[in-house]
Amino acid sequence: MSNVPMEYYLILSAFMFCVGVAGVLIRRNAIVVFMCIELMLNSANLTLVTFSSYLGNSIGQVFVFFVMTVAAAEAAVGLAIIIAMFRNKMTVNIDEINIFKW
Amino acid sequence: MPYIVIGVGIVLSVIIEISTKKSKEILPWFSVLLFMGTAIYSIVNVSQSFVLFSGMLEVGGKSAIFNAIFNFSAALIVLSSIDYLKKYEAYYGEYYILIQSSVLGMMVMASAQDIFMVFMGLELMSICFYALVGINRKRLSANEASLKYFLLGAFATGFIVYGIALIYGSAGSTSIQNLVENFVSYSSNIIFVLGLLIFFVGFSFKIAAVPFHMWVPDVYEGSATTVTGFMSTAGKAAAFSVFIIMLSAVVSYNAPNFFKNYFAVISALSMVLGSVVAISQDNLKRMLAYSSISHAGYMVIGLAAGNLYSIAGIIFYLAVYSFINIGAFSVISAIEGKDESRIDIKSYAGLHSKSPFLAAMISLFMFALAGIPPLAGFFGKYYVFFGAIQADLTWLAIVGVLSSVISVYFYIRVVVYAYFKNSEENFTIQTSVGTYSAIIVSAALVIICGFFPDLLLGIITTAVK
Amino acid sequence: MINLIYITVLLPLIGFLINGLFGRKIKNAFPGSSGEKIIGTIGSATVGISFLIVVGAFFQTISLPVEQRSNTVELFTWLSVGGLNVKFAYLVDQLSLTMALIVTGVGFLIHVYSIGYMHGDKSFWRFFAYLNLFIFAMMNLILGDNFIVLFLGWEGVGLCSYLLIGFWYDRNFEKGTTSQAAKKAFVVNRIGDFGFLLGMFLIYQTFDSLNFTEVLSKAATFPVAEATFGLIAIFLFIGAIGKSAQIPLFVWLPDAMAGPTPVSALIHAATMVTAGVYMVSRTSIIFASAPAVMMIVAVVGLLTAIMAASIGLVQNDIKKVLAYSTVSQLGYMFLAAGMGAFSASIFHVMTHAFFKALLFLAAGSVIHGMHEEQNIQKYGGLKKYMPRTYLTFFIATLAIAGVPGLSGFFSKDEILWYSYANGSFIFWLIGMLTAMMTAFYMFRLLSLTFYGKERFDHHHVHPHESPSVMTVPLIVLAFFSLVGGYVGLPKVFVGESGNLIDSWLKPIYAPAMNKLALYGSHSHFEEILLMAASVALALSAIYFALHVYTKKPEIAENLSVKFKGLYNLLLNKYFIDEAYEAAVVQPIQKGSEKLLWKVADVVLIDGAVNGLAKLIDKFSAGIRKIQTGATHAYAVMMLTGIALALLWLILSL
Amino acid sequence: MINSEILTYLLLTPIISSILVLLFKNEQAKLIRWFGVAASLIAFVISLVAYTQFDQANPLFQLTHQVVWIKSLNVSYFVGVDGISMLLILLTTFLTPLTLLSTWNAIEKNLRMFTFSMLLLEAGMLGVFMSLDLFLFYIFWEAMLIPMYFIIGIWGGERRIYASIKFFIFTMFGSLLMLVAIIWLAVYASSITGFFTTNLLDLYKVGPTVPHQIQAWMFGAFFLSFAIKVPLFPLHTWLPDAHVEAPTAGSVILAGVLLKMGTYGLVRFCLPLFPQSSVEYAPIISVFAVIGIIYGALVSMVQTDMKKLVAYSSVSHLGFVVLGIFAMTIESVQGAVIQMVNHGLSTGALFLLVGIAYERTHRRDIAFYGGIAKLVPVYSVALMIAVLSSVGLPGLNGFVGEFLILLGSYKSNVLGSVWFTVFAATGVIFAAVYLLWMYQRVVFGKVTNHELEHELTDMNKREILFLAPIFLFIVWIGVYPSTFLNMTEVSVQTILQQVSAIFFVNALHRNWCWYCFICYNRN
Repeated sequence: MSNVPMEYYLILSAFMFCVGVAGVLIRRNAIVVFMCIELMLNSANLTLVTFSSYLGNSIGQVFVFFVMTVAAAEAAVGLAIIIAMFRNKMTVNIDEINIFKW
Repeated sequence: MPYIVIGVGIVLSVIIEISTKKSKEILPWFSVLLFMGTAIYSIVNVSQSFVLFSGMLEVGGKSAIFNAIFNFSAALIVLSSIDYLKKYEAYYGEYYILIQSSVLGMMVMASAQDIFMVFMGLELMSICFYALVGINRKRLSANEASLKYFLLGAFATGFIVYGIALIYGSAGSTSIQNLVENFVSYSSNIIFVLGLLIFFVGFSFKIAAVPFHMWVPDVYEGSATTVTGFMSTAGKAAAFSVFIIMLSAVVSYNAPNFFKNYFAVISALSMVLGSVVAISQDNLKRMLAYSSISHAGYMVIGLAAGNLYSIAGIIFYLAVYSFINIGAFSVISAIEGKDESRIDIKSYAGLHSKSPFLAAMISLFMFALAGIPPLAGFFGKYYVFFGAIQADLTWLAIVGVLSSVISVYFYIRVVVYAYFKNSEENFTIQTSVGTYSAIIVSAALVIICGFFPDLLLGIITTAVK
Repeated sequence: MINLIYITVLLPLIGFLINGLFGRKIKNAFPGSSGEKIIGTIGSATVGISFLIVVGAFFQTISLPVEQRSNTVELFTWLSVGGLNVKFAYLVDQLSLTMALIVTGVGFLIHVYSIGYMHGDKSFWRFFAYLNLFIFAMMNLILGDNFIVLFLGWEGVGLCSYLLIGFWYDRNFEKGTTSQAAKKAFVVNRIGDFGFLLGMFLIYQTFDSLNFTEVLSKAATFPVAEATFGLIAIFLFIGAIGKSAQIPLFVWLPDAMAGPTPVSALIHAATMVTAGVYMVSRTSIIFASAPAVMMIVAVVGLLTAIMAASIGLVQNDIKKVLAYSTVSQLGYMFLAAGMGAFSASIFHVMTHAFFKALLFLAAGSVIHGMHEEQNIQKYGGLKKYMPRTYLTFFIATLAIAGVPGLSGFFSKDEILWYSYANGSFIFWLIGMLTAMMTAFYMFRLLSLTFYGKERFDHHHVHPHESPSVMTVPLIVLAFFSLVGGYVGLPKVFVGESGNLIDSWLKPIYAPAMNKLALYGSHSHFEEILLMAASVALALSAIYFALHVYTKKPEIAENLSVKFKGLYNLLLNKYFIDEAYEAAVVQPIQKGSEKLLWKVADVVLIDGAVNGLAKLIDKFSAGIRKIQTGATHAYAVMMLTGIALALLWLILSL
Repeated sequence: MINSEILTYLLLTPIISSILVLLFKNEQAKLIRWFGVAASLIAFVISLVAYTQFDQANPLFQLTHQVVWIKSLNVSYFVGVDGISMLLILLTTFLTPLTLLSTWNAIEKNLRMFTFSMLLLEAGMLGVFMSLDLFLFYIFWEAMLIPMYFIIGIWGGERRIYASIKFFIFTMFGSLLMLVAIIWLAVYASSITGFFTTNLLDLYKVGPTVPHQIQAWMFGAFFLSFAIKVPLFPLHTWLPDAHVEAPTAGSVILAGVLLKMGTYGLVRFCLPLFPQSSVEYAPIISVFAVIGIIYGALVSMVQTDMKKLVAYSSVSHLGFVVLGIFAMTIESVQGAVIQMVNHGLSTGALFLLVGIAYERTHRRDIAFYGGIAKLVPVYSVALMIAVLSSVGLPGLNGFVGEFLILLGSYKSNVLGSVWFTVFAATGVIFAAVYLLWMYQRVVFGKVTNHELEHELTDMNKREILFLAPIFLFIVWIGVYPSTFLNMTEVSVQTILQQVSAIFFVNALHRNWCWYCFICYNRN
């Protein structure tokens, strides 16, 4: 791993992040959007691990665990919300969810 | 200490919820006691500052003030929730547990001395908020609000985490202490600045600053009124507490003034946009949402100015803004009918003949929000303007006063309806002990902080120094 | 008595307060005419006592050596700010005493007359209250020892004039109402006051005082530019023009005839309108220091005199004729003042007060006897119905026409002489022409009223003589019209000191005369020649008038048809009212309403204010649409914000 | 007696009694009315006591009372008076009981709240006049908007909502900019004295040292705020609306005292704090003042609504006051100060009288009336006196003020041209036109409208009672103004000295002379 320059990892994670962002912007299905957000988080995780490894301290890796935990909790709440939504409206297309505007 | 108390409180609440069917009657009062106790404890121990968890949390000082604000707001919100939730048909015991948890999250944020802790607190708070917003899962509006909030909030979280990653990578540490001490050397690193900016952007979302404000009107409108009140006060204060912690690094070391400009611009945008758009809102909750955007703008003036006065000013502003807004939302919740009716401004026509008390109170809060002296809202603005002028940001202060002229229009519009117009609908307003006591306490604080701002300010200034 | 002079001011005020506050109660408490008697007595007595005090002060002053004849009675400080120190103080000297005698004397007679004239009027008490208030203001005007007290009286008499013209506030007058006439009088006077005010400001700026004694002595000695004097004099003269109804501000006086006739006599003939002459005369030194302005004064006076006289030739309203005659006579007075003959102008003020007051009162008596009919074409042959009125009217007419031996002759002749001596032949000629016209229209008036056929409707009108409370004042005034002129006999006959009034007033004008020093050398022969010419011309005019209007009225008719244009021009007073209406009143009123109010205020200024509010409102309505409700849009917005922030960050590196 | 707590008592009286009013029930109308009148009378008595303790020969602020209020901002509760503020305080406490007395029949709805607002308003106005700390001043300045807003909005006429909002936002606009300037000054002061201060006495020393360019901005911010309140042309359009819609009591207080706060601010703050700028911009400001005089009069002339007419006349009259202040001669400023009182009395009386008629007929349009002299003689006389006082008839109060203002501005070196006075003096003519014309149309003529005959009744004893004191002062000031002029003379001199000290040093630091074409060359 040490012969791969750090920049490669960073660029990869930045790319992943951008893919996540793009997904959020483009996709209509709430679950897919949420998955894209998870992708963003994971790209951040990758960055953290990279730095942790190159800096040689463990804080970053510890933090990744926390992030993953939090993401799991978030997923739980988020999916619950999406389910509640689906029950009431029978759709998870976020374009159709717009009673509040202006 | 207060963290343990709240933590134990949460556990106890869960036990109560599980063990008894009467939990709905017990929990609110238990929460009020819990919050009040913690708030008072924090205020009393303002001057005792020490560090916990090997440099992760700081107790006392600024964080004590913030803890007091969070807990006090929570206490008032709980008071006014008791009867409201019945009306809102979401009378669940977990409501209180969620509030308690979110307060714990805020307290962690405000006391954090490490970016990790900031993140942990933020997520604890946010997740509770997502749930709170959608607490009435049968209602479509609540669903929509919580979904929007959740998706966008998580989106913002993504940025925050990425920002943290970059900061960590460039600084090699997540200790805020370390950031503060070595800020100058770090700030030459582009990745560090980039990370910090992304991190700030994420929090700009949380404080509802333009252009990261878009979720605010919808979420504020769609969630339960008391939850809106809570989010707009304690939630905003928590996000600001992070800014203030980070800011002591950014400003006190003569950083490149990029962040100063960043804050100045979003503050100007927020003030103007919030005030302008609020003018054309008829839904009171939505109007207050825009007002909350513009108030975020005023507070960000203090961040842009970044001197001791303005930081004290922001904290003062946050405290009084919490009282005012909780009061205002409590009044709204008192007037609101079943199925989220009567939150339109037209329902306030002739309010003074239906309930002189509520009419007087809503007017008081509106004048306070508009910043008319000698109510507390004025002093908040005064402080941040003061800081801005001291920091040579006079133009920002001028933008601020101009937008408050605009904002006066929609605030006094409520008074116009409450007092000057005649009633069109007939409905009776049920009196509620909890809500009314929350209103009275808020009103009293608004007036007291207006006439004797030194009471609160004295504490804040000592804490900031 | 001099020290008690303030009582002469206070007494009418007290009378005003009593009648004004309690008049209605008095009237109600005493039924019938006894209430009127009490009110009338209070009103007249206050003025009568004042008159006696003035007489006392007059004799006391006369007994003093010439140098000590000017005394000041101070009451209290009125305005004291910075360098300005104005006291409520009265100046008792030859000039103010002369005026005070006229005002209180004639005023008293008119008060008495009014008891009869106003008999039965529902607002009898109000009338006397106003009259007393007028005397109070007038006394302040003439006795004030500084410009501000003078101005107090100046405006005060304007107010009383306003109140009295509009006394019968529910009556119509010509095309409008009495109250419109009243307002016109006040406003036109105010235009004059505007000039007066500016004059005062300039005086204060130049001399640092507004006190007569100080200002006038400084004016005589200070090295002040002639232009400054000229400006002051012009400003003051504008004030005088307004008050004394000269061109171009004379238009209010004919309309002022809407008031009760005693008012016309007192205010609009004898006293108030001469205030301008008094003021010019008081500030003679300032005028004398500005010769160009003196010439303006003279020309304005002369033009006014002839213009008003020409209008008077054809008017049919008895009071209108007298009104234009007043304007014309006032013109004479300014002519005199402009010629430097200040004492002659004051002399004419005095004689004019006698005969013109008499004319008005007598006319009032006629109107009274003819049931409020004022058109002279509907009179005729009244001589036998009202003999006393006729006789007194006749004497006054002789006096004003300049028949030798009567008061008017002496004063008018003195003025004409000075207009020749200090001016030029043209001045004299025009003055003479005016005098001829005066004689003509006065005798036209006399003939149409008292001689010839009875043209009134016998069924409805029963002419009768007025009660003695009215005729006695007429007789007294007739006496003074007869003999009043003998205080000012021509110097050519009686020598330098024989002209009593001139030598009495001389010390007042001494500084002015020193500056002027323009007595040319004219022989006595010239003076007598001109005098004879004027007498001859006047007499011929009288003859012509009598002939035409008693014997051959058709001549007048033919003339009016022949010179139709001229006749209409004169009848309609040169259309000056209409011109003012079209050139000044309408543009201001319409402009204010259509332009200033409805456009500038409502559309421009308020429109800008409300427009700004509307703009923000529109802006708000537009910008809120950004909030589409779509979660995507929110995310895009956020990302845009981030992108811009990053871009900015990169650019700023 | 330099230090005294009497002003604090004076301030507290209406505040405490306004709270006490809330203890009554709305049904106890009579009690509330009497309570309101009694409370404001007590305030009047206290202000008279303060007057007896006041030494008019002393140029310093007197009866001061200072208590530290907000330590961190170095703000203190600091009140005190000089002659000018003493006079205006007396005017305030004098007018308030009279206006309360005038509302006997006019206000039925929610009387408790009305009395509450009026008393609070009184407290606010008193606070403005006695504050010696800019921060405190600002608080009172803003705070009194709220009760006035309610008075217009609740008890006003048809368009009351529009008028009240316009009033509120318009006036707030100016004052918020002033707030920025106040803060700026406080911050600037710290760079000179080493500590933040909003203490007026300290700032009097600091203000003139503000650099020229910035001083202009500071001056502008203060001036704008005051000019809106005055209101100076062209910032006046809130006034007619507010006046027309406000209930009589509101109009009286608005015209009588509230507008004076603007002119008071000019004298108390603009002139001494920013002398260079004041001198420099005096001609421009005076141009607007003069335009206001003429414009207000002309527009007033063509109004059909009596209240609007009086409202526009205020624009004209207050133009005189502003002109007097910026002419900066002792005569003109003294005249301006006395004219503030005069305008309060005569316009107050006019509004009261219009209100009396309105109470009976519920009409304010001039055309509706006509010939009422016959029906209501006492009323007609009272209206006449008020009109004449407003017209500026010598012997009544209006003359004294206008005359001194014009006299002083004529010789003013600061203005540098007599044309200001010449044009301003035409206002004297127009005043006669619009007021007498109104009077003529309302009072004189035949009674054409027979509704009037049964609706209009003459003034009753209570109405005479509250008008008589005003007329007493109208005559008093007209005949013996020394009582009032002496009170303010020393204070005005002090302020002018502060200005002239600068004025002579800088000797007309003006880099423009746009009015040259009308320059009148003196000597």
